[in-house]
Amino acid sequence: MDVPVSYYVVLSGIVFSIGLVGVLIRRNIIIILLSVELMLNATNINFVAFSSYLGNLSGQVFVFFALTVAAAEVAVGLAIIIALYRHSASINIDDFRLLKW
Amino acid sequence: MTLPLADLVTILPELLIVGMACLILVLDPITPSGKKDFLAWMSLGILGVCALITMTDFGETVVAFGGLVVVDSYAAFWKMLLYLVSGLTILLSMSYLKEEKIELAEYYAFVLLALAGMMVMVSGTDLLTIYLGIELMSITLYIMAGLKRSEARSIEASAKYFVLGAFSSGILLYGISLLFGVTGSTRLSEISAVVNGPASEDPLMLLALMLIIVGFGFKVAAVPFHMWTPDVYEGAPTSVTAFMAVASKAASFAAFLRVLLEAFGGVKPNWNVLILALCVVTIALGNLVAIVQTNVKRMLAYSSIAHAGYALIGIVVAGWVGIDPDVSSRGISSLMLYLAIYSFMTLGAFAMVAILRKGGLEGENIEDFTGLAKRHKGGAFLMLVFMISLAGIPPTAGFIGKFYILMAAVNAELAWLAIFALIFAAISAFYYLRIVMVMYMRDPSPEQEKNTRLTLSPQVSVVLACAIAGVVLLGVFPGPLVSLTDLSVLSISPVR
Amino acid sequence: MTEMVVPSGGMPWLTLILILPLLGSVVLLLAHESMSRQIALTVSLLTFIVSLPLWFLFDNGQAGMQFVEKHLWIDSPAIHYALGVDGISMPLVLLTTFLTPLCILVSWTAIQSRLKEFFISLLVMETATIGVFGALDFVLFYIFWETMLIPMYLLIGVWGGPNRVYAAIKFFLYTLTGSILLLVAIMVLFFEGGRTFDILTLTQASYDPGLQSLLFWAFFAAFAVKVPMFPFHTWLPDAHVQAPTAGSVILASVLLKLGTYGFLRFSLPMLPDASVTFTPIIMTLSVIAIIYGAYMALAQSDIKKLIAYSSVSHMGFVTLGIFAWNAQGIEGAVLQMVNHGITTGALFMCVGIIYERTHSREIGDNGGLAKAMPKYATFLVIFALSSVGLPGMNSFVGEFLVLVGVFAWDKLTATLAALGIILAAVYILYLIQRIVYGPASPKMLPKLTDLNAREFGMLVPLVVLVFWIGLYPKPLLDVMHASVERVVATHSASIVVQQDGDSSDNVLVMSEVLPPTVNVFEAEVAP
Amino acid sequence: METFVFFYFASIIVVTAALVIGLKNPIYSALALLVMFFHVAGLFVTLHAEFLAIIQILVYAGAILVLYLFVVMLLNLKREEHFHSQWIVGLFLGCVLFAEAVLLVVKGETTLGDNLATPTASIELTQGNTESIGELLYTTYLFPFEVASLILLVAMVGAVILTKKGIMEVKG
Amino acid sequence: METGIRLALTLSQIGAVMVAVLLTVAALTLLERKVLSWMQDRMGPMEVGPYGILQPVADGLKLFFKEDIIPAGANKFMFSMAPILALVPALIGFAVIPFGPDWTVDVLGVNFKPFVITDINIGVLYILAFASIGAYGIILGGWSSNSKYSLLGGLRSAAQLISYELNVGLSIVGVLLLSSSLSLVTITNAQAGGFWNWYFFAWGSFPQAIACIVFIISAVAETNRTPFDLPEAESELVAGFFTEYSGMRFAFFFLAEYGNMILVSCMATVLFFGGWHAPLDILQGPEALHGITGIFWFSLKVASMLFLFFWIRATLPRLRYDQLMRFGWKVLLPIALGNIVLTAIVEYVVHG
Repeated sequence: MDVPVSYYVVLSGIVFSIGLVGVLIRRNIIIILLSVELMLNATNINFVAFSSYLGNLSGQVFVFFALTVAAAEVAVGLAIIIALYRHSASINIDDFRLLKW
Repeated sequence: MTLPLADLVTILPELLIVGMACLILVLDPITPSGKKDFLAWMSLGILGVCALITMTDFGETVVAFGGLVVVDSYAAFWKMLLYLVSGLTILLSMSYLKEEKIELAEYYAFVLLALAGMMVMVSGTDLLTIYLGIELMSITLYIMAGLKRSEARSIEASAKYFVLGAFSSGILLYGISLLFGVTGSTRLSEISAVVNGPASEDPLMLLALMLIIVGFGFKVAAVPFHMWTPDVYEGAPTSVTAFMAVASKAASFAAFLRVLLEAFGGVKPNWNVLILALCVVTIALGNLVAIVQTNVKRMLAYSSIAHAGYALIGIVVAGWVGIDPDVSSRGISSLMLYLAIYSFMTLGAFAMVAILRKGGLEGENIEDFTGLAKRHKGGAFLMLVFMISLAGIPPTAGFIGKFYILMAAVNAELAWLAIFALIFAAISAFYYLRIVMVMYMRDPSPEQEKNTRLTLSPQVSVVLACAIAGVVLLGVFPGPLVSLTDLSVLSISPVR
Repeated sequence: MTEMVVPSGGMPWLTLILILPLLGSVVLLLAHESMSRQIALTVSLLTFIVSLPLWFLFDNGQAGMQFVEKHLWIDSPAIHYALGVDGISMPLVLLTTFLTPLCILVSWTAIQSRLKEFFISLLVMETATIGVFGALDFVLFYIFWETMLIPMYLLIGVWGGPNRVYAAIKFFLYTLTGSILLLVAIMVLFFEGGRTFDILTLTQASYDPGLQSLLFWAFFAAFAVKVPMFPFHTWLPDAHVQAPTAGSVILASVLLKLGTYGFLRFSLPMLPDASVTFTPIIMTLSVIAIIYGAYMALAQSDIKKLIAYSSVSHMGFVTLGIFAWNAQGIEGAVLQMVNHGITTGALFMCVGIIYERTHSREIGDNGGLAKAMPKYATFLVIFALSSVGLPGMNSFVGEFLVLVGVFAWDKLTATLAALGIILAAVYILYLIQRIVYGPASPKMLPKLTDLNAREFGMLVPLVVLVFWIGLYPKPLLDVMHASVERVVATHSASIVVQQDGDSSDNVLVMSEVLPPTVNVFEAEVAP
Repeated sequence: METFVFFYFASIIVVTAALVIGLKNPIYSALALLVMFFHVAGLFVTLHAEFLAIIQILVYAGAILVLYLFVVMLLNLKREEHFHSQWIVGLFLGCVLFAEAVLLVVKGETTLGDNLATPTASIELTQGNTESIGELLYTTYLFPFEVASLILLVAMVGAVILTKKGIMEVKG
Repeated sequence: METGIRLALTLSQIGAVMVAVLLTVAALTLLERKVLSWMQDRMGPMEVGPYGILQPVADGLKLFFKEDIIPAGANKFMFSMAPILALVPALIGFAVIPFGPDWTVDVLGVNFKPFVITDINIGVLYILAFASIGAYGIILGGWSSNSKYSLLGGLRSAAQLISYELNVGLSIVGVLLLSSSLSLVTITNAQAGGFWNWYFFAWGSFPQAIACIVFIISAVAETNRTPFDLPEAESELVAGFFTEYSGMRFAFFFLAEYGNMILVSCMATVLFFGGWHAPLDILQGPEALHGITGIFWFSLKVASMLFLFFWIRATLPRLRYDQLMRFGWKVLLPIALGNIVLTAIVEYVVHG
């Protein structure tokens, strides 16, 4: 393994930052959720890289669970979005006026 | 491969609760629609059984599943609290759901599943279990927040809760991943060993710590990670709001404290100032913004933010360096006490908001409370007591909570923090009293006068009775609860 | 030095006094609304009767606490349900139990709405005040101290005048904010004074001077707001004006005493060094309060407001006496607390009576009462003169003692304070002139009916007290003497310490001019 | 060679990630994410995590993202014209965080990896990765596994309740 | 050098499989019509070549020369990407299918397995993963055409794929439990020795017949074949997601569908019917000939599967959309789950 683990950390850091920025600057809920997925993927990269370098499988197990959770989250999230859309025909978070953001 | 029977016995309460949740889901379709209450009663029964089982957990420490979960007094304390809160929530919901026309039996299953998540959180000793517990709880709550599907507000609340919840989970998870890289484990004890030793100055570890704090900051709604709270509390069905405000907060605090102390107990200087800053900002902002609210649920949301700030004092004390271990554990026990008391009063306040809904009023604007004392003396009086208690004025339990947590602060030589907290407690009295003011000092409009009917179902009466009993009795005889918190305090890893 | 305490013997008198009003409010809660007045009156009278043994069984020779009851309430940290009274607090407890029935009587017809809640508030209020006076555990003290706020808030806010909400909130926030530092101070004391909340133990512990100063100001914040001392008095006129009569009476007669009681019970004995150091400041503020209060009273056209400002002035005397810190000053102060409770309470009742008839508190609206209501006018004049401090009446004794004490401390201060008495004469007599002897306004005249039996009956005991204390104060002074001595003793000790430390700029040496044990009153005034 | 492969995957991952948040059309964003998922999976393969690589594709690309696309199309979303007004804050925060992450690692003060087992144990990783993970899941991690199943249960029931038409009317 | 040889060998192997698959597809287009017509008692294509044998060539030429139309308002990039996204996953799955015995040949110092392109230890997951990617082609094709029929077709297809993919995955789990491996090679080898060892019969443990039926039904749905061909239902959606496609792009979708059909047939063969193993050892021939007999038996089984597909198409009417969903979730899913539970229990009892 001639790629130092720190490369992976930097990579995941970049992806995580991009995801974070995405959550903050986008207004479309779908894109915000995609950005969250970016963040989760950054996490996964971290876990797998560390797991591989430390020779410790529990990191990979963690990723497995994170994936499961991500799937569940998406299912619920999209259900919410659909329900929301039925009410307001918009998924732009700035359009939610009933509650102050 | 054999089933780890001993381990399964350890998590018997969790199993029972999950089993009950599944049973509800199965029984729901074959239960006639008028008989859904039966399912709620069954859930309550299970909670009672679990409480009996958990009661035996006090005083012993059983590690199960290879150190992924532990059943100790600390966990037992929180579990008892959570059973109570969940039970009261179920009782409160039984008539509220009918009123709101969202009478779904799944609701009770959700309460139980969220409870299971919280139980996993409080007894998890591995970041993996804690994370999964958080997610189980959060996902359930996202759904519950949106259960009043016919109302756009509820769905919006759900969406906001979801977006920020997922975001915060992502941050938390990233922190965990970095920590895993530094320490090679997600087990709290193993993390602690590395963090105390070779990695105590590791910048990556600090980054991970920061991210974990931010992640939990969202869950306990500490400023500046609170922005979801008011919207979600306002939009969600009131019974769900009560559940969220009380149970999820308690569980998050429990897990937060355990992570900080058991994993990062050796590097207290690295996080106590951060928590202190959070605590100060949370108390200040929560109370100040609450003043301008016109919606009771929003106001209570900000009040709950502020209360999270007070509770954070407990963590600050627990993490303060240069004090006796004894003093640190005072911080923990006072936090536990505070949250237990907070549960009663907040639940009571939300229960009142929920039953006001019944008079045909929305019951959410402060104006809707106008002249309540004339329309419904008992209700007004209960609300009065809850408000006084939230403001921390004796002889209610709210005072006892504040007293102990501030005692801990003073004991840790953080008297200035106690003064600060009290100043804001005085400010908070202003908005709590406003509710008292409109209830007692304004006359109801003729229209409101007509709506004197506050049909209290027996179940809600029980909830209110429990809440008021908690608020008053704990205010007058806090002794047993205090001893219980002292007994179930988390054993702290040695301070370096 | 171990504290001498006298246990309560067979009967837990203090607990009984404390619990009766509470039980009464529970009964009220369950009873029918129309019976509220009778129940409340019965309960309060019963409480008064039960409190009488305090007076008769009191051992005047004892300086320490009597009727002490102590039970562990919370184990960690140890908080006790500890009650007890000494010569300072016993008269105040009696004052409270005495005035509560009168308050109920005065509200008999004045309060028409939500009777139940009104009387419950009043009775809870009584419990809380007695608790404050009787508590021997600091936490217990604080709990009663704060508990009081709620019923008072409701009394003002629900049954008060047009601007009641504003007044109620102002009252509440002022006093609550004041108490914040008190709570922290209590906690600090716990850790510094040997991990106990026991007031007697804490009193005997000695604290670092720097800490003492901090604690002193913390106490000051709480007590000065309650008294109220000069810059913190602004809530008082509002609260008094807006409160219903019974509220005003309780407020003036009992609530204000809590602040001065706090100074006397905590600031002086616990923090003697700091108290000595900051005495000049307190003295200055007191004198300002006396003169300013009187001056403001002069300018008022609202009778209640006038009396409210006079309260500020009178309470200035009390703080003055306390911080003069010699037997005369403190005895005068305690006596003056009782006097002010009686006199001002009575004046507020009088205002309430006239307000019930004319629905106006304006001086201009209430002229010529002497002709229309002769009995009423008589009472009013008696109380007014008592307030002025006419010899032979109660206030004279108190004010005189205070002045003697202050004179021993500083002549100029005493002179300025005496000026306050003159001003009091001016505004009170001016008031009397306008409302008793002036021409009656024709439109009010038909409403002016003289006192009925109930009103007559409730004013008589007050008159009796006015003259009794005015003419024969010895029993009362005897009761408080031993306890006062003890407070003074801590002072002398502190002076010695301070002089040992540095005697350079200590103005307090003068207090030794008069040996603290001389009872000036007996020597010069007693008939 | 491995470095080259890493940089290939890394650069594509970064570019596509940036595209996800930069593109205005949600569908393009989703597709960029799809490409990213594949490259992340590729990265996993180079790290001897074949099982996770394939799970990544199966779950993320095959299920999650399809659902996203499904919803995007179902709702027939229009492109978004403006970013959120707090974009400066967001961008700033992101840059700071990113700089922090890079600095931390590049400065090399971190004890990453030297704390624990030397990579000898990676033998366990290279062979029978799937079996080992399965073994772990059903023994050591049995408890979390069950919790995860509950999460899925909740998500399933919840999604149905939130979206199924007529559910309230029937029961209410 | 070694890498070069390996690369060359693998590439040629891939080429061979591709050609085989494409030829099969070509044959299938004809065979399907022939089988259908035979079942409907008619002739089928007869004009081009003897017995219409050159019909596929003619069709291919027609498609190749047809005008490539991109509808106005369509998203051009997506529109052209979609067919490729559909086709690639269909073909990529063949990489892990063992067409013959698990031999290792030494070619110029490089170990080489002639009958399987790559034997990765998660072959089953690999196929599932890429099968699920196929949905993108359809869903994007439907969306990018800017036509409501296409969009609806695409959405239906996506929903259908996701739903039935679950059943495919779950039906396989029983086999995985029996073989305790995810590698298709290992799974095949575990079924050697006679047809009773095939997992369809699974002598000595729990037979996977039910699982196999679930698998086949789900596979039919996965490939959008009748009676589950709603995404492209001509009468309802005017050919669904590829309404707007023509020419080569249409051909790609077409190829993808048939490629998928072959792939699932291969999978069924490998998972439930012993792969390249003959029903009886005698029929397998001597060891050295296993390569040839293996391919023979494999092809025979795949062909039977494909025939089954045609048969079903000829026999059953199309389901309604809600019936389709209900069938997937409420019938197949519980059956598949039950199968897993039973298999696990039996396996636990039998083998501890």
